[in-house]
Amino acid sequence: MGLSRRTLLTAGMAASALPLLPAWGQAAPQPRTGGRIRVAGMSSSTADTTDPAKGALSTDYIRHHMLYSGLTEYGADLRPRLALAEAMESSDQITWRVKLRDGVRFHDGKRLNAEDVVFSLTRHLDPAGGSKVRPIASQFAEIRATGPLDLTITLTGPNVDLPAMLAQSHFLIIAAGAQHFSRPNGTGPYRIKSFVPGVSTIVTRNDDFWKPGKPYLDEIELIGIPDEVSRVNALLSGDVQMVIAVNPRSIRRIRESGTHEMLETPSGLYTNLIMRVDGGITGNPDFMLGMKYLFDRELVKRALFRGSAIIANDHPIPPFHPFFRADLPQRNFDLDRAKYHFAKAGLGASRLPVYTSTAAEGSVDMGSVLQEYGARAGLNLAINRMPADGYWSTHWMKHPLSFGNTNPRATADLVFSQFYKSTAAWNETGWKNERFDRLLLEARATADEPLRAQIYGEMQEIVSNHCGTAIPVFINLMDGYDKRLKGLYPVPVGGFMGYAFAEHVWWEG
Amino acid sequence: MSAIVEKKQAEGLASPGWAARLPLAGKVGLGLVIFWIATAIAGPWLAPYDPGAFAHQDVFAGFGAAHWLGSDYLGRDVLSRVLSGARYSVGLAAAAAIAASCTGTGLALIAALAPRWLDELLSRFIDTLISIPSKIFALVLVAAVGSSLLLLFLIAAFIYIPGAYRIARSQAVNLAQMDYVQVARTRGEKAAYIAIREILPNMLHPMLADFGLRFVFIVLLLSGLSFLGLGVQPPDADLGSLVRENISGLGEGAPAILVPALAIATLTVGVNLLIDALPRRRGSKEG
Amino acid sequence: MAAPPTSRESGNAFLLILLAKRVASGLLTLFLVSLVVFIISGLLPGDAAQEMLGQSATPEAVAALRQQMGLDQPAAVRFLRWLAGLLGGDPGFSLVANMPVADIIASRLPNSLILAALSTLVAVPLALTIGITSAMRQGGRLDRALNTTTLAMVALPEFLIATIAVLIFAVELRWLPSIALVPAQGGFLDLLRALAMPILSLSIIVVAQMARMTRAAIIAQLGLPYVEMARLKGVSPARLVLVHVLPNAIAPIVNAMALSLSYLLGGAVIVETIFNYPGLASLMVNAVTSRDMPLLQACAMIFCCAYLSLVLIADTVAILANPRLRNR
Amino acid sequence: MKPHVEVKGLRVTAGGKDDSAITIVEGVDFTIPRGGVLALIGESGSGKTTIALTLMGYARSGCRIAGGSIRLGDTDILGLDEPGLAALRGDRVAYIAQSAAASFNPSKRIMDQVVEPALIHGRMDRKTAEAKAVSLFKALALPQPDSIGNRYPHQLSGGQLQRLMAAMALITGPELVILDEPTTALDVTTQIEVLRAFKHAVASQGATAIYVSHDLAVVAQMADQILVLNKGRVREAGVAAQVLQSPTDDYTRTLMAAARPAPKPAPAVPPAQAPLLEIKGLFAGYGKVDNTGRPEIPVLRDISLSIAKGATLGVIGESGSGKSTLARVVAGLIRPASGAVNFDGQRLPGGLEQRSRDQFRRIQLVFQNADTALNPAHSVEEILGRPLRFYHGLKGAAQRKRMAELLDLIRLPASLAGRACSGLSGGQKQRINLARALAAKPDLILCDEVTSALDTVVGAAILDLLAELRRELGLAYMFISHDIGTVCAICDDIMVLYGGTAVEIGPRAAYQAPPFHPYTDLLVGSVPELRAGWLEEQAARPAPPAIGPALDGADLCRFLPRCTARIDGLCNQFTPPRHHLPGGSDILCHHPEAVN
Repeated sequence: MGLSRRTLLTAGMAASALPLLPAWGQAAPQPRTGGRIRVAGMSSSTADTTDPAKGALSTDYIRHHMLYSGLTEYGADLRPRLALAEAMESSDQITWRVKLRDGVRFHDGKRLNAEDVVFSLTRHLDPAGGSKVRPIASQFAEIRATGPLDLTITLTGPNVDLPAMLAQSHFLIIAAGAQHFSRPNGTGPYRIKSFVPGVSTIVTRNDDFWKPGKPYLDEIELIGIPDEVSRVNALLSGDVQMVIAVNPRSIRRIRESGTHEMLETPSGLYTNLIMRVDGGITGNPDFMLGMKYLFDRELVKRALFRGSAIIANDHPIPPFHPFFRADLPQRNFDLDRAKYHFAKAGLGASRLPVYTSTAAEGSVDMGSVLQEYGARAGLNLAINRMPADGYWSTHWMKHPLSFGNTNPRATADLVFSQFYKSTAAWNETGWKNERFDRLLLEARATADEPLRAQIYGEMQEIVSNHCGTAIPVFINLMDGYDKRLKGLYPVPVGGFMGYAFAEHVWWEG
Repeated sequence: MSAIVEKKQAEGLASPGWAARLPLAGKVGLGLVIFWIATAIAGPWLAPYDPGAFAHQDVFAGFGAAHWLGSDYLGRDVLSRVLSGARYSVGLAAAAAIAASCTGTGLALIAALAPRWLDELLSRFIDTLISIPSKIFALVLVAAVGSSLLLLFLIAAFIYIPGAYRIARSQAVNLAQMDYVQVARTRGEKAAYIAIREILPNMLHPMLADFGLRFVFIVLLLSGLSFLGLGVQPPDADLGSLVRENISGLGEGAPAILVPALAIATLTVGVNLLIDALPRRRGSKEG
Repeated sequence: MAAPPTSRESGNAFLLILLAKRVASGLLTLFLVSLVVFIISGLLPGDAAQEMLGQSATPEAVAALRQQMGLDQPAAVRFLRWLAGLLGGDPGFSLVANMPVADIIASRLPNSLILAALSTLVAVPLALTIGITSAMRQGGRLDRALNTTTLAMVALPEFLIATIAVLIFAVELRWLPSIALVPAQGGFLDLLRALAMPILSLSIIVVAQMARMTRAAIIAQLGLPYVEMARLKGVSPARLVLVHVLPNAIAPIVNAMALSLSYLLGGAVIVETIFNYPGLASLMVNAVTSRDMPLLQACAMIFCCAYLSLVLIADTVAILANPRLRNR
Repeated sequence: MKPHVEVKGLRVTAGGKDDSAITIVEGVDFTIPRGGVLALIGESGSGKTTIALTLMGYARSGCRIAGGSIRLGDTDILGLDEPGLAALRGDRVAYIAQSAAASFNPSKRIMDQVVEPALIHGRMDRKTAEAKAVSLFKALALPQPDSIGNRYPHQLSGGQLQRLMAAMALITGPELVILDEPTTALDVTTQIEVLRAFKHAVASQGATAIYVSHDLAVVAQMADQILVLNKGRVREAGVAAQVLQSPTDDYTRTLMAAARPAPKPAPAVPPAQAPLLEIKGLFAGYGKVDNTGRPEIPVLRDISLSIAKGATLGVIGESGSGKSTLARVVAGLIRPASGAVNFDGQRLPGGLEQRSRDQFRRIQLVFQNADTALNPAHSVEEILGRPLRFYHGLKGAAQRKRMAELLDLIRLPASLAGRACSGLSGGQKQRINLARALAAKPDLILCDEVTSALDTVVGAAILDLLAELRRELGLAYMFISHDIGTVCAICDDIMVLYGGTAVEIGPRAAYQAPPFHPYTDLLVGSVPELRAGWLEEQAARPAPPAIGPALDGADLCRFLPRCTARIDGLCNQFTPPRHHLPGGSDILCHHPEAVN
């Protein structure tokens, strides 16, 4: 069983484009049950939540994947697999029929039914609900239960990527009518034991989890260690068994320890320079190109990320992505061309402020790189490092030149429609490209793989050449872990196996 | 016997060659201070590389011929960065410390001579400021108004005014009771004259000693701010930020972190050794 | 002017009056603090709603959330409402964590207090010993050595000190945990072990200043006639300092300690961050970044109270140590 | 039999071991037989205290005993190591410091401090020690000997503390007692008691004693041998009587002369002059003022006086009598609670704020202690220059010229102008202090104990200076002092303050012979005379006669509790009236014909 014939078919193609990675289930030796581990996420604050809709930070996603399951989930190949949904199919990509797995139970023993799913999905539409994915959820025209285990999701327009979209942690399924989440009640692999916002989350094995034999661990404690150095030290001193978001500069130490390893996940995560079209000279196409040529991508990869990154081509689709356009010529560091374009743009000696922040990973140093080479190209940049605190609300996209940071999106459609569609809330550069917008809708409507690949290919070209976004590299996600922790493999949507490691790993110690 | 002691004191700072009479510790301190001031001024010109330049292929390189103090976490030249970073730790911190001490002293003098209610009000307000944790205060301020050099200076100064005020006030209140102040009052002097000519000169030394510690604290605050992701704007960095940004090199004992740390230590210790050794000027005692 | 000798009662009365005065002016200070905090936090960009939605903040979503959080009312109204609540003994409701501020505080305050208390237990005796020793050896080698070391210690960034400690004791020797995981249950010793390094780091930070103050205070006394008199009675150096000088030097010492110790609560941000210790300081930083005003206010209040009461204790000790004031 | 204490070729230096060290005591030899009392006499800087301390093997910081030998009994003191000395100090040799108030630990109970020597030297256990202490308290005629030990220093008077210190010194039964100016800080009326107590106590212990003092009269009562010191060298040594009656050394003679200042001829004051300063019914003090114009804590009660242009009024009284407060009220530092202060016919505003610069100029206040009255941060030039500029707008050359004149006026070399005053000697400072007042060209100078902090010789010189200035400039003084001798020497009229009331006021002549007010009588009778045996002659004063309870509320005689002439039913019932005595003075007493 799997996805319905047509979509299953679509899912079959282009599997060749995958990095050589095992899919779950095939994970090598026999898992063993039992054991307790402690893992460290990147953040912890009183804003920590057990409400999937409000998940804001990676630590939240991890927590939610421990407690809840979704209709679908991601595999190593970035393609959606069925989870709570037993079948999910659509002929027109607008009306989707979903059949739920039978006999799934919530932690409180209640049986999963269509009502739960309807509730879980529709609540994102309430403006006051504080849902993080309301913009995406706005595609839901209607969600209706058609039987105890059957429902239909009607979209406002065609979207072939709905299954992938629903695999995000925000759309994880909660029990109908759940209001406050002090005692979270999900169908996930682990039950809550204790949850103290900003301190720790402890979960214990859910014995009647719907995946046979899983999960393996007795107990997991999830804590947040915001300070990277402390995080790595905690790993090396054996206080935690796995840490997320390791700084590339710490890899050497971790490997040298002999007892620890790195889980390196190539991903679509990127930090980009944003040039606003309405920012005066930054709106000038030549200026944009000049900046793009000014990026010494090799240096950024080497110096900033110690090689743990993939050179990008100023568009948001990473090379390992099924729809990556390989024949698009790679743009490289070229001071002369930069100068040429700047000259054409009529660049003055005036000082251009660039807004960076630790909030956008690596942006401060990228800024320094640009400033350094800019000086040689007669470009006078001033780096403004803003406090991470309040950066997104006050600086991001608000200045002619600022840095943004975009987390991996599961599908080309998600990243394009959220950041590049002219009407998108976070159309960072504020550009407007009719052709691009039209192609976006076309791609959604077509289920035909090669055609979609072609469409997305053209969109990548348009962004790379005409959009004011300079994307030097895709940053690999680096997790450090104790070698006794088994069953890990990269899932490109996020660290910790796309945040969903909990149900897959086991402990041999 | 106290006659000689007094003589020494009387000459004090005024006479030339006081440096020569400093105790060894004082000389060492003076040396360090001069060295760092010189570095702060000449540093940017002495720097072999542009502090922002990615001059080295490898990061956290050790001591070497091309790069005496190795390279930092981005492969930039540590020597150059320290040389140009000194400016901020010395200049900014000193300026802020001076501003704090002066303002604090000024307020203290006002409080000491002003009517009770004003004194009370001032003291309450100062208490208010002290009781808000300085780093968090700084965090809020920076978050609220951004972080330019001027602003860092203002914030640092602002945060350390209360401390200076407390010390200065206790000093001023005692001095205000001295006979010579009474004499000045019966001469019909205005409060301003009394504050500046009669009281102030006699609080100088304690305030200097206090200034030394304040300076240390401000250097610390700057590095603390850099820990919270604030502080001097890149690619420049004050010594504290240098330590911070290279902290991950600590495991491998990279010069990139050892050198700035050492720099901070020598700078702050130097300042205080010097101040501790400065000749005091007291009223003479009975023999 | 010789104070007329009077009974002990009037002394206590004097103490009580002082206490009363202090409490009164303390309340004033508290109000000022809340006002200051409110004003500067008003300058902060964005608000709780915006921060909650973060990157995904679309105007109408923010507006809706604001409305739901009651952030749409004018600032003054919110402040007064909060103040009224506080007077009613209710520190308010955290918009972000959406639980009562009191509960959040209750979960963190004990941690901070424990850490501060233990650090005090380490730091104060240490500071006294250092201060007294160098005062007795005034100008000597040992004195200078101690002086320089304490200075250097206070000069080094605390995150450096803490990190070095972690590398040595946790990563290399594996003696102590690198992060302070407060054991839910388990005895005092486990607690000590968990907190050993935060305590160490914090103590190092505060010891220097207290030691310097102690030294200064004692040296100031050593010049006085009664000390010479004691010497001429044949009193031993140790007895001289401990029995004769210390009681008279205690006032400035405790005062300096009050200031340093108030740092142990609010100043511990960095130490708390590095050792991932759930204390109040990091909570307050949190409140700032998430724009959680009620929480921010509550933290500020607590730190202010702590500071005020420490100073009050210091003054009380000073009074008790000085018979002149004690039975005034 | 060999002497009990033997000092040979004693040499003490200051400032380092090398030749940069300067000698402060040189070649001092003396011996004391067991039980004898040797007096060390000299001015400050004469090294008398330094010598005394060497007998405990002690040299103050910065100094060291560089040579000579000191023998106590069979012990070579300079041969002892630190523990050895510690064992000696407070046990075999005891020290009684000049200022008991400062020499007691303010934060410890008297008893703990008194018995401490006995305990740390393991002489006796605490119980016996305390018993011994109490018996000593009795012997030293201390009030409530059984409970006084529980008091703290600040709760006791100077005289009591001085005696308690003696108890502390004697508790171990030391063989040598060193008394370092033990009565200098006391009022004369108390001094006599203390001297008596000391003499008796020391004698009864059969201890040898060294008595350090600058006051020959006092020494005359205590010592049987005298050593006159000057600049660290012995000027004259000998039996007390001989040194006092026929001094061979002229330095000794100057000391003797200075000890009893001769009356200074007063300039002929033109009669019936309108008073310069006139005070009527003045009340002053602290705390809030009630409707009758009395402050909560009154310091001055119903004071009335007047000083004519060029005249001098002496104000005498013991510490706490309010004499300094009087000066401060006139200077404007303390607001009067009620009563009028008129200056040159017009009323003086109470506070500083309302006074005109000219009023400030015409009244100048000179403090007792030049060390605290001169700002250590200023040079002589700055100190004198300020009033010149401030009052007379003198700058540059004119200022320098005037400054030279001033320095000349106070008999100091003009070269001093550049010096910082912390470098000057006590006498020089006091002259600068005076010059600063003169710089204002005042009409009235308020002199608050200007000679008390100085050595007798220096003090005498200052007195001469004041008298001369008065003649030359026609100044008027309000001269405040505790020493009746000094006051008589310079003043035309004298007011005796007791407890804030003027118990007697009259012309100088009236104080030459009785009748006096009972307190004046006590005061005059307490000044020791410069001859041995005077102390013995003064029969211990009888205890005041028993009287009934004082009528509270009534404004009774302040001297009542100490008065030996008090009359039951009168003094403790009614406010004392003012009488005019034939001698010419007015007294505040119930006795129509006061005591003699």
